[in-house]
Amino acid sequence: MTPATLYGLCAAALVAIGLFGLILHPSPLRKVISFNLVGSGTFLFFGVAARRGAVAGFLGDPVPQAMVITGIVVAFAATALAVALLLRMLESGAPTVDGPPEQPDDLSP
Amino acid sequence: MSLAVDLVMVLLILTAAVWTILARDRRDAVIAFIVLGLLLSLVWMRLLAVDVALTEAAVGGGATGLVLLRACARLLPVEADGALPGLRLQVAVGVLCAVVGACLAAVILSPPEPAPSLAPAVAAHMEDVGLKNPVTVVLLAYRALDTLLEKVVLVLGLIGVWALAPDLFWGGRPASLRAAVPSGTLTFLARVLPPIGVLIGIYLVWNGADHPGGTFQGGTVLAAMWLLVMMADLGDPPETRALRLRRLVAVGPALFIAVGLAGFGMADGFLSYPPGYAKPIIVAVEVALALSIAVILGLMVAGPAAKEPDQ
Amino acid sequence: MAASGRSTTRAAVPGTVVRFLLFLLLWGILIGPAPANLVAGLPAAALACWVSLWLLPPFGQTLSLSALLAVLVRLPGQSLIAGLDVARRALSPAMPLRPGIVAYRTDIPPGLERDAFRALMSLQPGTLPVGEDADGALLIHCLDVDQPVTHQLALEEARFRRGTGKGSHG
Amino acid sequence: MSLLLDLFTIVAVSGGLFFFLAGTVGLLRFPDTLTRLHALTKADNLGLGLIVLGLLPQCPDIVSALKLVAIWALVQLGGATASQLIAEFARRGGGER
Repeated sequence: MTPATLYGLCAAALVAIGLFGLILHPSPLRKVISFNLVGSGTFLFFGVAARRGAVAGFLGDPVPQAMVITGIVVAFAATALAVALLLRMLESGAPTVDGPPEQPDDLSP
Repeated sequence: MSLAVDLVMVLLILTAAVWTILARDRRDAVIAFIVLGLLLSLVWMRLLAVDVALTEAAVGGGATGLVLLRACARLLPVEADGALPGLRLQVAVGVLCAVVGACLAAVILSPPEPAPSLAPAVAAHMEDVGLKNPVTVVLLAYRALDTLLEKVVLVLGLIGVWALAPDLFWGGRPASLRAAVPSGTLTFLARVLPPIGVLIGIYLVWNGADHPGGTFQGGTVLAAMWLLVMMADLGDPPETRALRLRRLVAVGPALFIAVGLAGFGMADGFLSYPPGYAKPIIVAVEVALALSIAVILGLMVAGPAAKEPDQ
Repeated sequence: MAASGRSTTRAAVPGTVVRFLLFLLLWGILIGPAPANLVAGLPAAALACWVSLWLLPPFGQTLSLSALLAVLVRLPGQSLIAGLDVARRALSPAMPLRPGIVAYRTDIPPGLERDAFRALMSLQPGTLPVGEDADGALLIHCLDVDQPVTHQLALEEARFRRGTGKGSHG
Repeated sequence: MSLLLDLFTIVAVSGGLFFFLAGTVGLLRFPDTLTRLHALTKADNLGLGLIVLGLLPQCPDIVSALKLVAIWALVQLGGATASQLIAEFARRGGGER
């Protein structure tokens, strides 16, 4: 077995673990974290494909590598948006298992 | 022997992942996720993808972890938020997820032969552009449209975050990032480190043309320095309505689009570079993009406006 | 921390140049000596210098470079002693630990100078600053409170203050 | 000469690994957060220092050697401040949950 194959199996396990948390966790924040796990597993898949595509003197196929870089940044943007949405939802009193947020000290003018 | 190292890495990663899901306390889950991000960046080194390793460490573990930790601090401590529903449901979902995982594993174990690769196409492109880092060539020349759209996604994401501010606060400052209790140690770090970080951020951008590094990695380092200064209370988050700030957000994508449109007149079409001038144009676009990424990432961590704008 | 305004500006000009050159040196270390890289290196060092001047305005006191260097040169040796000390305690079956917090009264005024001293102390053998009490004394966590910690710290403080120019300055 | 340098590298890097091991043992054995912080910062700082020292003769040129030293210095700064931040947090009872 090559290291790339081993990490491919690890990627499959990461996706499965993340999916488990995404479906079962009642708390929205934990769902966001689980979703990021699924994302990490998917990126690792691309990494394995890139490593296998090492031809023409390259250490890896640069196209999937560039896509993963793009993907990591987009995943960050999605996470930041989701967290902001979640905090706003709790501030406006939506009932969730996370309970109401603490009022930030500097909210009042 | 070398496979043993990989095996240990995989076991550590899976432990961190399981802990992320099973931890009772949400802060423990976030910390496990940050650890996972750092381990994954080591894996990217093992897969010889240094550019991705840098991005994973800076954005995947670092910036994402910071956003999640801030969210934890803003939520009331709840004892058992890791409580999963009943055992029967857990088993059912567990089986479902195991099946999905097994299918993916089967794909990994029966790969297509020969392995598909676009590397030769990129190699052909590299000579036209004159850059030595293939990943940068893909990001800014071979598949530049993807990168441009991703910048647009970043700007839209920031607008989305800002749009979540209550109407009263629109255009005001985000909630302060300062630590709950002021710490001389943090202030010391925030006074000494940022100049060095700025230099390293610029180095990553400049070096990215020919070596691992680039706009994302450098921009994230710059954003981290800005956030450190704000956390140590040496500077407030800026008003989100400030025109200068909004120009910084837009300068990278705008220059990228302008260069792309100029390609119609001066080269073969959208986002193609005139022969001979590709490298200086790409470096200019990269500098502008790094600046915009730094500002966007910092503002995304800071969150929507939480104060009324000054009169 | 800053003395009178006039002496600050007079000391600031060479200080700024020194900082700029240090950042340029760091740039050279990062990217190598190729002159083509100076195109980015000069503005980068200038920007870093500007950030540094903003966050860390020049102090109105003269630093004694030789004395500061003496403090820095001692760091690797102290790192060795500190590491050996921890390794001995961690690996010995009896695990000889007498942990506790010692209050240490320092003459270094609060601010950057004290923070720098605290950072330095955290690299010393057996000591870890954990905060300050209400009177402004430093709280130091020690692995072994039987060691003459306070005496040791007083020696370090004297060395440190020679570097920051307070020894002669008053 | 090069054999001597290689030997130096092997000895120094092995020493560095030993201190990383000792720091980890301390992390697992020491009784509370503050003592564990001692184990981590002191032993790992020395471990990294020895590894950097051992790798210096293997550098192809002076610039890469200086780069290694710069990395060591940055980690010292990071370790010195991060350990204090965690210590302050732990002393305020943040560690007990």
